[in-house]
Amino acid sequence: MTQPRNYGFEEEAGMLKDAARRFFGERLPVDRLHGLVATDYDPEGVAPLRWDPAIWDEMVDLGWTSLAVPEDAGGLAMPWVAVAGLVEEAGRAALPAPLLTTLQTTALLRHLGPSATSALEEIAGGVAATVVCLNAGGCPGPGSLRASDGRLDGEAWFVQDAGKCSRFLVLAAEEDGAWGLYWTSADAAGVTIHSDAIVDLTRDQARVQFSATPAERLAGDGLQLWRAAEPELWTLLSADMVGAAEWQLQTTVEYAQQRKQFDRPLGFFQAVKHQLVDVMVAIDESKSLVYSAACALDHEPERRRELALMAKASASETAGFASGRSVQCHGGIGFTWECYVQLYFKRQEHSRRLFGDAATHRAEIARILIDRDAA
Amino acid sequence: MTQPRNYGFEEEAGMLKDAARRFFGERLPVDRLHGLVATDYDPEGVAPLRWDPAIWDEMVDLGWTSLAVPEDAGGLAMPWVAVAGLVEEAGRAALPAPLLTTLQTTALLRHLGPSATSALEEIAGGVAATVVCLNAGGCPGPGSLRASDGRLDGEAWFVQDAGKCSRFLVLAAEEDGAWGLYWTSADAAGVTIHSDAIVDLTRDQARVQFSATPAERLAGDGLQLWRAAEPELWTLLSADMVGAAEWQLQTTVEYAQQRKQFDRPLGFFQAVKHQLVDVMVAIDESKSLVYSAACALDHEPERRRELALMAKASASETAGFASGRSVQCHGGIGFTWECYVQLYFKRQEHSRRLFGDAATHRAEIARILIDRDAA
Amino acid sequence: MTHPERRDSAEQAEYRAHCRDWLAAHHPGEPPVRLPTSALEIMTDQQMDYLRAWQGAAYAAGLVGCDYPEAFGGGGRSDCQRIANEEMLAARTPYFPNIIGLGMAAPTVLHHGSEELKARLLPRLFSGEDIWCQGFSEPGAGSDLASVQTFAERRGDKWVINGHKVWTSLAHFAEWMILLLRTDKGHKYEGLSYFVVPIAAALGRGVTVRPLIKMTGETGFNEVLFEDLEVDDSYRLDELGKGWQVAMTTLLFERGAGDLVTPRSGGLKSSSAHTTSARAVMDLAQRTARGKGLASEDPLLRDRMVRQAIREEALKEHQRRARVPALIDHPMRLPLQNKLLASELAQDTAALALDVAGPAAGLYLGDEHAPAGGQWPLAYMNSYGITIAAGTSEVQRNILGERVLGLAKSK
Amino acid sequence: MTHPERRDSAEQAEYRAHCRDWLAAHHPGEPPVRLPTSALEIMTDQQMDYLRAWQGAAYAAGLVGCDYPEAFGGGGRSDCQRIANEEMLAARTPYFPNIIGLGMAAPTVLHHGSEELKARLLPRLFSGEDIWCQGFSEPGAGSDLASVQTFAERRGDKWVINGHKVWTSLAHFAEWMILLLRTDKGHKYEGLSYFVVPIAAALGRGVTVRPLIKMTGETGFNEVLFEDLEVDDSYRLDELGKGWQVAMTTLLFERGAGDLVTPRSGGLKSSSAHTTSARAVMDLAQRTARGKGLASEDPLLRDRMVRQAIREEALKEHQRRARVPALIDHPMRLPLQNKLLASELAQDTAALALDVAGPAAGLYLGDEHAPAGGQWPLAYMNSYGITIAAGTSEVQRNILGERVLGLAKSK
Repeated sequence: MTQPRNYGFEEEAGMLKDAARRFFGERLPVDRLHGLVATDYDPEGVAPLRWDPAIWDEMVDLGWTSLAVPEDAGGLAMPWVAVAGLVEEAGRAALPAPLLTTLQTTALLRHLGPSATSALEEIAGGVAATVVCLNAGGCPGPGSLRASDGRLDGEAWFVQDAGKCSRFLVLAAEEDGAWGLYWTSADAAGVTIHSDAIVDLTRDQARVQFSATPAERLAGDGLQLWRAAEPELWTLLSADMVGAAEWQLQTTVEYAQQRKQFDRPLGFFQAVKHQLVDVMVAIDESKSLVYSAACALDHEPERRRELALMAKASASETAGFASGRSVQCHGGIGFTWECYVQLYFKRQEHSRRLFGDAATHRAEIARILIDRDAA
Repeated sequence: MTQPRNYGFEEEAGMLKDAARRFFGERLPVDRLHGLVATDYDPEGVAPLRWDPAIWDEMVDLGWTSLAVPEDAGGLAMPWVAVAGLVEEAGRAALPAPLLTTLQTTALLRHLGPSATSALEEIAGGVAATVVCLNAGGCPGPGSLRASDGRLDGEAWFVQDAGKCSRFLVLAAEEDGAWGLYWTSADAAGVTIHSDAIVDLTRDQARVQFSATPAERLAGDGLQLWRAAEPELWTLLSADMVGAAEWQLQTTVEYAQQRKQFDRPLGFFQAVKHQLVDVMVAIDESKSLVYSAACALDHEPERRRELALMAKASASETAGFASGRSVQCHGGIGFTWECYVQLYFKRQEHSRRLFGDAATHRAEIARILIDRDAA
Repeated sequence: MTHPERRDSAEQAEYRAHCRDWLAAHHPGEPPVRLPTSALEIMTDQQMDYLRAWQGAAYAAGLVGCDYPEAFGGGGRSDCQRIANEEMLAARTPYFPNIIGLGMAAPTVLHHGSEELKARLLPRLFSGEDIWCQGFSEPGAGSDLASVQTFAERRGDKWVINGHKVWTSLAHFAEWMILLLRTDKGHKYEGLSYFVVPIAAALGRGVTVRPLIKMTGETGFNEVLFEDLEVDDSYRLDELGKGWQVAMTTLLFERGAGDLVTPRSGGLKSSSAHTTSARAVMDLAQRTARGKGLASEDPLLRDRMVRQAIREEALKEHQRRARVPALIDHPMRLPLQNKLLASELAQDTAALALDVAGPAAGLYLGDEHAPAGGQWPLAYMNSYGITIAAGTSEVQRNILGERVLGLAKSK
Repeated sequence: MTHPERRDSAEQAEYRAHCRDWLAAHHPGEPPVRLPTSALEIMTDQQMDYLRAWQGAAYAAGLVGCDYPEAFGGGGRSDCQRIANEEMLAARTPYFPNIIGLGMAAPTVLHHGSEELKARLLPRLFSGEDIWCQGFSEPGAGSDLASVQTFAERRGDKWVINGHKVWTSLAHFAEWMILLLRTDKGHKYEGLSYFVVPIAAALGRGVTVRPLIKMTGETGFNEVLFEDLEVDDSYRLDELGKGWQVAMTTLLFERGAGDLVTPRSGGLKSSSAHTTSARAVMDLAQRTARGKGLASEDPLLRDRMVRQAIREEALKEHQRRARVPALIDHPMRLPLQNKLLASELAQDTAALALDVAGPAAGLYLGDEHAPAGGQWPLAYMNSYGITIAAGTSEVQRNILGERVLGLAKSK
């Protein structure tokens, strides 16, 4: 298959991205975000859930949960490049709401065929969902989570925005060594959500325990489906990191323009200027790869895994680099709680190690490019 | 055992180092070096041997080949820290003479006990020698070189300064799976020296072929002895790289002080200034490790391998980094044949991959520090 | 594989078909001599003759300068050079030798030259009959280009030029030079003017070209000395004192950030060509023993090779994204990164290849056992030419910080 | 293991024996509370009480300030503090809480204070009875320290101080502050003077201390506001208008480059202490699953851990080499690298630990499953305090480039 010259990023994708930037700019400017997630903090405690469900409801009203849902399940079936554009803006806003997890869940459900239609319809209708797939090592695969006779038992780790989502898509081992994907509710019987005390203030995360929890088995081989959906999960997460990194860059550039030392704006000094240029260069690398990967999801299945791995490996490095430089170039003020850069620093450090880190992903790219394993 | 507070770098070591710097400054200033090694060059040819044997003879007269030789073989038995100081100065001068190879050969011979006394006496008397130990992959170990009945057959690779040395210390496989070290002459029967066309202008290198060449078997297990002497080989080579890197730094700093662009000396610009500071920092890391390793050779056998690996891993990185920055910060002039930085650039690129590169050495350090393999 | 033809206009589709047909029938075949990595390093007449013939044939077939006006020897098309370039790359052609003419002189002459100059100079430039070189840098004017001291003194409608230019690639083959010089010593920027100068015709009579030897031991660029060279005022581009602005046009195109796509062929892979790419390093690693296995099995080298592949992929994708306005924040943000990224990528890729090659990395062009014939150490050393020439990496970062990010000027 | 006692003088050997004996009998034992990574982050009275008692005991035993003159509460020895420090480190003691007093205030007072001030201030500083803090940085004066605006107006033999200091670690425990301020608005450098100010006594009467919260969520430093605080002229150090020179003395000692060794205890390793070291990362890696094995088996992580171990070893060796004149080229070359190296090393080590920890790296102090109790993300964030405070890494590189390499000043 082929990739269109403009990534297939058409007018409606541009309108969506613009609308998202306006929406977040109005509803969640960074001072409001700081007030929302960074008040009454205890570094040794477990954070209470800090977000504004009303903003989420507005996003649902705008139809953003239905964007990636197929038409036959009541969705808009927008191309992934358009969805990536939206997620980039959500990352730029460091959005504390389950948009990314819901879109990722949608991506996984889309690999499941007709058995997922009713779950997708729920999402199109505005239900927030997240994937429940990782073991204590942060990988999909052998852990304590088991399914038997439509009941789930055991626990899963690192469940993103668990406290904000009402539906879980659960990867569980079955009795015959197979794996299944199960659709269940956060308030189903036997579900216990143990909130993690995480550094990131814009997300919540939990260990989720199941005890004879009823759940609907969806069609197909769970692990294989998970693997098939990884490129979408990685690409969307990377888009979030690219958007957040761009905020970090622009905010730090503004500071370097305004702050004077030695009677010069900070940006006069090449030590600062060149660091910021290097951040920009890193962001652009990741951004081009994100849209290339998203476009491959839409148009070039044979390279989707390779390109999504590249996007994620690049974005993970960019997220870490942009975060460090945003604090360093802000100097003392950047090290304070009141300065907004800390919010993005923590979100990026969280994102970059989710669903595999850069080195892990480069190792897999090596298998594709050097050993020529089928992607 | 213990390490002395001053590395055991006593007054006579300081006098030797000072004398060496003066000697090279007078007899081999860099313009003379350039005239010696960089005239009539054909990039597609094999270089003729370019050096000044008269300078080597003077070094022999100064007693430098006998420094590391034990007293019972007619040498001065100076500590390794003193020898490292001399080699650092030779590196700073990018010396095109077989001092390093002769000192390395001396180090290996010293592990051989009385059987090596006559070879060491030859070196103390001023004979230049080199080790002939590497296979086509650049490692000691299985290759085509074999010894049988006091005769050598086969070939060895990457023999340093082969054209300048009259004695070879050869590591050869023996018939029963054992390895032996053999002492022979460059002009012995059946020796053919195939000069390599190498980038470095301050060294020569060859593939050496033997055909029924008579050689003296020295006592001991060759591979084990080689391994025992590797710390000395690495440390001395690292001292050479540190000295060369210091020349690169100082020369580039002078250029950055003198050269003006935009009505400012180059060094005013942080992009240049901070690169040079980073080079200095890298050199100092390597230099402290070199003297620590040399001191361990003298005083702390249980850490000699670990510290020598650290010195070599660090110096290899420093050599590459200082070389790149020396050319880049010189700008266009640094890219020309007439500019002296090319001589050091090429020597450093050569040195840093000799006897194992930085990554290989870090992998071995990991086995010591993480797996706690005995060093 | 991606297929670039998707979304061609009708005119573009037809033109693409023409290119493809012509290339299928007229590929110049395997070169009779080893070619250097880039046209800037052409050293022998034999290399130049072969490459000039290729450029002439491609021009005659309409593949060179097709977006330029017909009046000046162009093809009068719009947004088609890109297509010719894509097809030539796909057909693995050799590169064009007149790289400075096509990439810098042609757009500068088009934007700033008189109608007469355009009509006279551009056709022979496109055909490769006239090779061009660039007279910008001087011993005292590198990063600080505006401090050039080469001086033209007015005598009637002539100018008398004295001065010293360096790093002039291809000067020994060049008929023409684009020349930045000073016509007023009182003003740094406003004192500069810009000429085109027929240097081949003046060799030995006011112009001396001397080869400079690179750190690699190769020649390839030159110094050019002007002693009382007389040049007609009609060879001036744009107004007197506007030399700096004209030079900015040249540099914009040099950085690949101009409004015309440079005619560019390439892609020839043969025993006589060398590519500095991640794929080439991977191939080397798969042929190189390391420890008990292959270098391609070493996890650290694999990680580094993939890093290079990622950077390459991103640089390629930048070309595409630069054309999607919704996905860029500043129009010059991607184009102005081109030179910095390409040059540092090449440098790091070559350095990695040397680490892959191990102790054999030091074997050079004349060594029968040198990996890849010694091309990797050559490529590594030459990479410093790229990170230094045409605005060092440090200058590129200043430009990006100032023009794109809006940070205060550092000088 | 290396044995530092080799080559002790007779006096030093005797003193070392004393330290060793005393420490064997008087180690303060396991702390009753979790201690932060450094004294600058002491948050509770309980922590402070425990640490102050330890410093007082060590002072009483002659282990603190032993190289200072006896007249000012010191031990009157020479080159012995180093030995006490070595022995305290070997005995794994907790650190001293009066870190700013010992490291910065004491040598500054010694070099620039009146005899009366020295006699009055130093003994209580050494014993820890008086904790000290540093009033240098302001909202508008960070890297450009000489632009401080806090102003002292003369009224007879008193000064009236108004201004705003920030990043003042330990201010909430401090009796005294070293204070850089302006006594003349007309001259940037010559308008500065330097005072010691009894801030605890003036709390609520001209001095307000407010905690600042760090990005980690912890407090630990403060802002201090002065409103018409009256201070006696006898609290001035050195002459009026010499504040910048006095501040340079303070900064020299802060960078570990002064002529007196700072009394320093440490080395305590317990469940309640956390070390940012390559060894600690290796230990973490050996406890952390990765793929089918352990993180400590991952070749890329191993390579990075060893890189950190190498940097650590070199930094340690710098202390030794700095004392061998034949092996250094410039007397300040190693001392002035200290702060830059230590801070960037700590940052990179903590970052590496997070990569070793993988997705669990995001679990923080309050999480029961957090690797090392969440100390690694804490250490990583706090590392930016170190690369920013007391001269950012960028400023450190300027200092090294200008003072050691002799390059032109960048500002």
